Amino acid sequence: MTTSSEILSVVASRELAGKRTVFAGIGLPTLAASLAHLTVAPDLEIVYESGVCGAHPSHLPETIADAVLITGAEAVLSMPALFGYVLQGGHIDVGFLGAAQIDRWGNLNSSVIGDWQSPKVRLPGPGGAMEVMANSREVFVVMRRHDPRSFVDELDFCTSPGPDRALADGVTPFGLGVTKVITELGILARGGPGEELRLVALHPGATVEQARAATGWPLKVADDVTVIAPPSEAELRLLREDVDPERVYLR
Amino acid sequence: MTTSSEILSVVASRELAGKRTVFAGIGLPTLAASLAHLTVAPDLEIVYESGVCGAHPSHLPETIADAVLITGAEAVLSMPALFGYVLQGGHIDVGFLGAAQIDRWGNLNSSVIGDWQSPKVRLPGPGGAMEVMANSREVFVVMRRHDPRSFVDELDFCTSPGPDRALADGVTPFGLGVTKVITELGILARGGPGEELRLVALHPGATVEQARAATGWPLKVADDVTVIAPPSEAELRLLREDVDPERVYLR
Amino acid sequence: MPRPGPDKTMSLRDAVAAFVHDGDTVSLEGFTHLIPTAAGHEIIRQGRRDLTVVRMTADIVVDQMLAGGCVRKLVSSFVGNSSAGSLGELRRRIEHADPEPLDFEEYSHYGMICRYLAGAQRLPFYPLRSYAGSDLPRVNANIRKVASPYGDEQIYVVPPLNPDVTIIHAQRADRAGNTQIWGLTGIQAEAVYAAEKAIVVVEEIVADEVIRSDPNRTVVPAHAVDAVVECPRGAHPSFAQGYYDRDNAFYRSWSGISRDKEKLAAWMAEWVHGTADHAEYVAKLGDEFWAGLAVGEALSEPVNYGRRLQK
Amino acid sequence: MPRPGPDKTMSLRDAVAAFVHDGDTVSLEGFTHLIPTAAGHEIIRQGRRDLTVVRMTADIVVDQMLAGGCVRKLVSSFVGNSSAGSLGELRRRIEHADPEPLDFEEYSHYGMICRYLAGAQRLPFYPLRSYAGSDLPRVNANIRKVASPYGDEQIYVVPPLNPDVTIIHAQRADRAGNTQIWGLTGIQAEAVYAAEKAIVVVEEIVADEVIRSDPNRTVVPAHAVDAVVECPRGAHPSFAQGYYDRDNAFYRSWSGISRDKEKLAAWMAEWVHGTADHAEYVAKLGDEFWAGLAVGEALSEPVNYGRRLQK
Repeated sequence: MTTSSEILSVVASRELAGKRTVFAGIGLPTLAASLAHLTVAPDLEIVYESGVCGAHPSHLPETIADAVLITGAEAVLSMPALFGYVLQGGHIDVGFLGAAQIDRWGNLNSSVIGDWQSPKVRLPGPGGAMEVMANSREVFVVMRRHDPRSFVDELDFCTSPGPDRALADGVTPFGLGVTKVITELGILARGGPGEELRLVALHPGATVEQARAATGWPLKVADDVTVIAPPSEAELRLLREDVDPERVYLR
Repeated sequence: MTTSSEILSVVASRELAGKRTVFAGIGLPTLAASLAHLTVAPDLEIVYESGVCGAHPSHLPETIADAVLITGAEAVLSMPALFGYVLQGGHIDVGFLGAAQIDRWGNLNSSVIGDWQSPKVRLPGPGGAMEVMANSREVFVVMRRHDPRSFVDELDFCTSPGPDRALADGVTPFGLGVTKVITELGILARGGPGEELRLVALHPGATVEQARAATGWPLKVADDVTVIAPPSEAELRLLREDVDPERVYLR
Repeated sequence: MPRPGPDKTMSLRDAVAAFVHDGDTVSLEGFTHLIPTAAGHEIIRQGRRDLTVVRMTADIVVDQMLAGGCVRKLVSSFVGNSSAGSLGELRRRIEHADPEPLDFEEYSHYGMICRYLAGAQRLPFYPLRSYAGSDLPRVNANIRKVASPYGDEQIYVVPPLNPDVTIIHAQRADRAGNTQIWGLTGIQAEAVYAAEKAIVVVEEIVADEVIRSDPNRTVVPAHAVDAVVECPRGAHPSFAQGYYDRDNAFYRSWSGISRDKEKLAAWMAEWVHGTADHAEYVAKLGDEFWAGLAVGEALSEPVNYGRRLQK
Repeated sequence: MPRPGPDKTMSLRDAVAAFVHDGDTVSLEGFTHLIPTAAGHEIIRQGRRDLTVVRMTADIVVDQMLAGGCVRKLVSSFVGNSSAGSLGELRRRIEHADPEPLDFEEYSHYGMICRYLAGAQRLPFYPLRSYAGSDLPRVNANIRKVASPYGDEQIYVVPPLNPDVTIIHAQRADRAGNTQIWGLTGIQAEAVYAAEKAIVVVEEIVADEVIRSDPNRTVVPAHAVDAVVECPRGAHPSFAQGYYDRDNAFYRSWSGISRDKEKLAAWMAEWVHGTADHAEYVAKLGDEFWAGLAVGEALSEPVNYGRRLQK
């Protein structure tokens, strides 16, 4: 029995083929990047928001700053160097982000549900997500839940804007913004500024109608929606035995 | 027989009474600061342009980056930290500078003799002198030679401007600029912006007329020009036995 | 030549009493690693009021300072209990003005970093490639735009941050304040240089020779430090690389504690107001507890700084 | 989890051939310490032309590259032979256009630092509190002013510097390019991050485990490095902390050598063109010479990075 975490990790890992640097938080992004390192992207380096480059952890890390990421790492950078030179400097190929809400242009909200001044729910806020969005060549979003509360017609608040909003604000963006959104139903994708997210692939058994119903805007659909190949035995074995043998994140 | 280097070092050291941090190059400024540390400014810290703080050198350093300044130091900073946080951040009480030319407002030229585009003599240029001038609370200048070629009516080129020129350029300066100029004849001083350098003290035997003749502008003279007390036996003993026993700079 | 610097060692109680005043802007930094929790608790014990607390990742220690009634305003780029859940008191303050409103100034991480960089470098502003198209500048008037003089490009800027006092936790320092940190060094140096006054809380005060054997390890030089406080395990529940590990169980428990006002009050009464100082807090946790966070050895290989051989 | 990074080791000859092209902007940094002299000599041997050389302290290696006919333009904040005298070729070029003019762009040290900071951070400009009232902005149109959006303050700014290639010298690196420097670290990290390509020349390539025993010592991570070159004593006549001391006698002799065109040509013929590579240059100096620059031992005390004990 393959779990949803396993499927999301495997599908995300395949999208990292040929990439060199990935900015990843803990959880599914780390699993995806670690698996990609063993499969489609042997030279992949994971850069953590805490400043760790080239980690060789003895245990699966519980946070982006876990002590096991530091011991035996190749480099640990200060925050000004990590955010200024590595991230804003343009050294990140793929940034992984999550969010409470995403819209059709790949703009993200992680600040509030409701009005910012008197929110219904106060969320953690930007952290470094705004910088990951503005400065990575492209951004992958992993959203476990695919429903109209998360895939919204209009964000309650735009925390981390994609390149379309940057352009409208008079600033030429560096990267493409969100190019892939990997969900429990399939994959939404876009090429970059000016393009809406479109449904390009479905997990076996999922339908275009399900995806449309789960999305809060009129979802565009590619002419050739492909079916995502289920995780192979080799991928699952690596994920289960080498990447997360304790099943810390493979819930 | 007391040498001119000894006299200048001792006189400069006395001016450091009560100061906490000094930005000093190698040579007379180091001697003056080291002597002050043993006499009038026990808590004085010398910060070197190379990034060394709290040096405890085994030998008298030959450059501001000498290996003996690093081994056993309390801290070594990167250039952005040294120039950005320590110097521009406002942590330096006194900066020591030299120059090829100085004018009555304490503006300095260390770039060229003649025209910048086709100079008669190309000098080393600003280095960090401009930053020392702009960001120290006050600046002491030690000029061995007191003559009209160095003390000029008008600079050939202003490399490191004092606060008067900064104000005229629309920028409010942080420090006082040059407050003391210590020469072979005596001490010129000024309180800060708006004030010209005035002769305030003479070495024993030197005269106001000598100082006027050696200065390329009509030199103002204080009402009460004092006579500088010659180096005491205690000062000379410390300088010769503890600070520079090999007489590297006490030529 | 120079003699050892002045002795700046103080107790945490005296340092907080001397350098943290009602109404001050207090920066507490440490990104997951070396969070100055003991200092936060001492500020609560001394009953400071109306503070503006500045902290990139406002997490448990900020929720505790809010619960302690110390905070009028928060300046931050992330308000959450790491990935382990919510901050109950913070959410009550923001979502329900309960027991009173919280003035909140929100930035991104790099926005905060740039504010410290501007503060440390005495700059009127610092440019960064964030914020274009974000709703944040709409709710934070401090985030502005500047036109580049080298083309028609525009870029957002943030103003300097100059706290009245910055407090950091570190592994070790000498008595004069030369402070060494390894593992994640975060924004600590900039936060200290940006501040009027700085308190460094350390796991241990060491001999001058230890510091001076490795000057590149000194992240904060003595001239930027006003008080040095020895306070072992002062970063709990966060960790100190090479000294003790993170107390992940406590992080996970905090959502449950802070969600319930009475539980939270009871926790504060027992662990903060009910302990005279951090030593009592540490002792109350007990030896067995600390054994569970103990770490093994992974020593750095020494490097040679060299020694002049000639005369 | 991650495997060792890709092997980027090359000979100095191959690295210069691959990454330094005629007409390029080449940054060579190292502030008195770790000056990449061997790389400068190899550029001369390979006959590169029309380079824009960027170096904060343009000293002997720049004078040699000028004498080698490699340089069309110089960007610098200090043009002198340390405190030991003048650069003869540089002065002939600037004072007499002999044998040809030198395009010279002058900054202050912090102006250069800020140009690297802007380049590394992909900023359109970087503000600094220098230049107000100086004559430099009059002769360097790149130094401009910006108005602060937080008041009526004005501040000078400099534009980013993004060299085609940056070359630095360091004590050690692993084969992937994780580079460790101790003693003066200068502007090396920023100069590398600002560049399109980066060559790191090191005293020794070491095992991954050596680097990984002390990740805070890594000043330049592998992802910013394109070539790693092992070249012992490649910083002579400057020094490498803990490896060899500065050759002060050579610095003092340079004014005399470079003042006289024939003497300088003879020196270049013998020591640069007359040696096949830096190994030959080192051998030609001889064992006795190197013994005179040898340094003794002053080891850093190790720190504990810690190791998780639980499962």
